[in-house]
Amino acid sequence: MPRIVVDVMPKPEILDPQGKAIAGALPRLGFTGFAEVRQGKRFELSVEGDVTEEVLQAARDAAATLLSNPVIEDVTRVEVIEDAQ
Amino acid sequence: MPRIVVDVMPKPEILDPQGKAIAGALPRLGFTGFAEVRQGKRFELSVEGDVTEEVLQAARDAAATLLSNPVIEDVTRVEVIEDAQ
Amino acid sequence: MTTETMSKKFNIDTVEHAEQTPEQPLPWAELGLKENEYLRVVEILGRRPTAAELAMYSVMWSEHCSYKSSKVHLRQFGDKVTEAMKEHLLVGIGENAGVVDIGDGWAVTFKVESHNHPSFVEPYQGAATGVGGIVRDIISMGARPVAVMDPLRFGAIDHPDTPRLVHGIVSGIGGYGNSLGLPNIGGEVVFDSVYQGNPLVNALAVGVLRHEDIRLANASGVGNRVVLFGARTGGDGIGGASVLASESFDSSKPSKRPAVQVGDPFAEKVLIECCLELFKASVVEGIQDLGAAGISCATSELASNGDGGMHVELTSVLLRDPSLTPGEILMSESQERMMAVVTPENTAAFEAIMDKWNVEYSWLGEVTDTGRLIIEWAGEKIVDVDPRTVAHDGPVYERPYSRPEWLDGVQADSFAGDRPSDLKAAVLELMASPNMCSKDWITNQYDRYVQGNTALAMPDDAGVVRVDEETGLGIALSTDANGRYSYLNPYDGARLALAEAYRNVATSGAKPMAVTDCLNFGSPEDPEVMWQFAESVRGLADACQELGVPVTGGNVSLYNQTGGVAIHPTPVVGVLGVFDDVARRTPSGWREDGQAIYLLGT
Amino acid sequence: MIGHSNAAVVDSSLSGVRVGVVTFPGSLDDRDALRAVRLAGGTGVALWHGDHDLKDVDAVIIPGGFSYGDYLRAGAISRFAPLMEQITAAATGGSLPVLGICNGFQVLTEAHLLPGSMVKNNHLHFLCKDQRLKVENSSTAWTSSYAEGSEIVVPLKNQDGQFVADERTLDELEGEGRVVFRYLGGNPNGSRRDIAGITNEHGNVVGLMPHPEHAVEAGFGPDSSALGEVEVRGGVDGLGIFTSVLQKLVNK
Ligand SMILES: Nc1ncnc2c1ncn2[C@@H]1O[C@H](COP(=O)(O)OP(=O)(O)O)[C@@H](O)[C@H]1O
Repeated sequence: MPRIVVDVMPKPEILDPQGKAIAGALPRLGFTGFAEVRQGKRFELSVEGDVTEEVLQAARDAAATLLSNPVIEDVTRVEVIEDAQ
Repeated sequence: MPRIVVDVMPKPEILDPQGKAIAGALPRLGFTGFAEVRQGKRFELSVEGDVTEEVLQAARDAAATLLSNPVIEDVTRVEVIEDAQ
Repeated sequence: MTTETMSKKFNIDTVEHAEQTPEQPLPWAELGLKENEYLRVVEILGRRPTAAELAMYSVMWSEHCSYKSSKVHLRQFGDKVTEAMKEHLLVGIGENAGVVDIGDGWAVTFKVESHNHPSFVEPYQGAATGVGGIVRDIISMGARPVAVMDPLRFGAIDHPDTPRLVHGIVSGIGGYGNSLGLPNIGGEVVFDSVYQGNPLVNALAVGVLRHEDIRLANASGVGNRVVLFGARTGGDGIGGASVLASESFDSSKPSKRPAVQVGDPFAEKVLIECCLELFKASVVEGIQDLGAAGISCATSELASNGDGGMHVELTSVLLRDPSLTPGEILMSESQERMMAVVTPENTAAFEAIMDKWNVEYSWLGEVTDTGRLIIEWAGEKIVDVDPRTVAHDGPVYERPYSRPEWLDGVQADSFAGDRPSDLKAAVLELMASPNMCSKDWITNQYDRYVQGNTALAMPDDAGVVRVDEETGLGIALSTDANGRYSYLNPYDGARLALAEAYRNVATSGAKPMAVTDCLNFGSPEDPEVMWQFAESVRGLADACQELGVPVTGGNVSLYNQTGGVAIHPTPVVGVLGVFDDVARRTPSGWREDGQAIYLLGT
Repeated sequence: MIGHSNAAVVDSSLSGVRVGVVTFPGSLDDRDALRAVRLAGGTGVALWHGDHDLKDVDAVIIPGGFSYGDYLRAGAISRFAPLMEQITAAATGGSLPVLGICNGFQVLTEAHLLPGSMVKNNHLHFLCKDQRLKVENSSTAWTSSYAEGSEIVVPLKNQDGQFVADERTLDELEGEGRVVFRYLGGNPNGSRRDIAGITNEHGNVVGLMPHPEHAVEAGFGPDSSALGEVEVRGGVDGLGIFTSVLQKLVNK
């Protein structure tokens, strides 16, 4: 089944408490060299049938209204991905 | 600053309550045509300096140990991304 | 029929096929059955079991579901109960949870259960689903859950694996309980290296109901319909059953089944509300939660507690993973599911309530008068058993036990240090030990306010919850155990655990009424552990009799050991008390200057 | 001592005021909010998220909980509930008083009835504690029973309680006096400018993270009060929220 990926990331100016906690933990675990970490969300929507322009538009709309909150997040990608199999 | 993206998704056979809640909401909001939704995480690690093979390996290791829980999640991608700016 | 169902049907091991292929080797050992147990199944059926039957017997006859090693001892809880002790018991041992009459037409049901091993493997989800499971037990009695408690044991506080377990388990309990809207009113936290590879995660839930709302797990009334509702069935918790992946046993196709279950507290919260509406509308005749052993347990228990039989079409089960085989569907431990028996007249009312709460359901079959549990797969008979043989006639073992030889040495080894010269420093050191110091960092992660009825919780010794807003009628609960005492003397250790919980309830101002327990021990196949178990049960049963409080239910968790080393025997005892008015509760500790201090007792 | 004074507060003329409490799948403190309305002297009316009927209520409370599990973002799915359309329409113009508590506050921000949003607590844990607050604005529909600048103690319990907004919005909120509650005694979750609750420009819509409905009944509230010494769990500082709206509506 084809899938549409939606990536949502916290806005750069909004503090990201989870990313910050990870950034703090990395060097303690010996992973150095990372300046900053941001944690966002990745959604995979499986599409029944073909991914028409309409379906893609529906995914874009869902991304903008439901899957993200524009006050704190940006939708950084809405894209069809190939199925591995 | 170059960034490494780490995508983490719930294993396919594991229940994903978050995805389930979204899949239930989509049709109520008029977004039809989606069979299933899975919600995962997307991390962006900013790298100080160049992304050497070593740094990439550190990111892979961090992905496997800190950023994902191998019992219920798969790391589906660890990759350098180009900065938009 | 989908192609998936077709192909499964093609390979299906039917009763007919089993009769024709008596010599077919079956993976009973891989499924955890002993040879004598397997032969007993063959004897009961008069033929070899089908793959689906084998799945059912193997899970239902496991230690966890059948209590085969503990049963002979647990009988004492029933044998040592007097009529006077039973006076307030509406439902005693044997049902999903006991029910106690607390007056004014109100009743309380409560029970403690373990989720130790899953919590070691995946702390967050293991602990979360532990809370979920015990709460479903309470719902299935017809009650509204009103509070939870969590007696916990961890390894040494400075061991590198301890943070993973502590933080995962505490957030799992909080994450699930908080999302259900159940106040956490108490628990325990003990650090001891004996629990390093085997933390104890016990979860207690308590619910309240009106007497007339008591529901039991039985399927009666020929023609009544059987329905499965809640979450879909996935491959959860059947990792060990992957030998059933191909039920024709001729292929070694790898099966990818998650051994870990992920909880969905939102689904459970909806299930609570939806069940309460079902009870209020009186549209279910019998109800059973699905926990360990899933549909195997629910169908065989409902059928054997009823007065007839049951007929089920397994392809009607809604699946999350369409590749599941019939045996796997029967064994699946997917969370947040319930099974109910509904009269034909009530089906529409039932469906309306499901639709209101957006809960999925599927009608699986009906109650019959055949005395048999018949399960079909697309019309082919794959299970044909007497449900009692699955649910109640499992093996019972009189395991050998013997007093450990090391015990005398341990008991003789008294503390011989000098009395500390600086008493203040000694007290401070003691108070700072991980087992004595404040547990706020845990209790602050639990909601103790929700429902608005919590009269006492942390830092008090007993949790107190109001049941009736009009009169102030309420309950108190405390759980206690001391593994070190029990290690030194399991008989007295169990008695002390009861005495402590009883005192905590009594000093809060409540009248102690009933007991639940979670008996955490090592392997019953070790005679010394078995002795600890036998002594603990004897001690608890005797002490219950002396104090006049009955055990109403509980849970046994065996095989808590890493390598050859067992945990300390840890019988966690929960005592329920009753208040005619919770306004009279007494908190622990002093709140005002100038109060006199008395020391009571010996 | 404060704490046994519940009964005295109740004013029988308030019982005609109907305050609706919306239940979503996953709401937890809905029955508690109804109890608070009742203890304050009003009539609580249970509302169902899927209905289109506000049942003629005079005010609405969106209670705490984890609607739809809060798995996506707290309040994200609930805001699309059918009943939210009615509520939004009636609240936007400034007429219907609406209070969002905890998850309800999150729903109000998701529905854009209030600015800003909530993210995970900066310490990443669920936190349950008795929280001291300052009432910064006593002119809203829900705070008129308090004196401006007064202090109260009510329980705080959440996981996603960190209030965030951009600087411009924060300045605007401050400039217009729309910060209603501020945390005292240390910021419990990293909220910008210690903000615990805010209001819209009309003062009819208020959202706050702490739970006033759990500080309305002596014996079942916090162990402390900002107003003086209390008995065990005797704190009832939250009651004023509910009497405020009842009194305002009665005097209308
Ligand atoms: N795991 C837990 N879950 C909930 N409450 C707990 C837990 N552990 C301890 N508590 C509560 O914290 C308070 C203090 O616990 P503890 O220090 O063990 O007290 P005590 O030593 O008096 O039994 C008690 O109210 C107890 O119920």
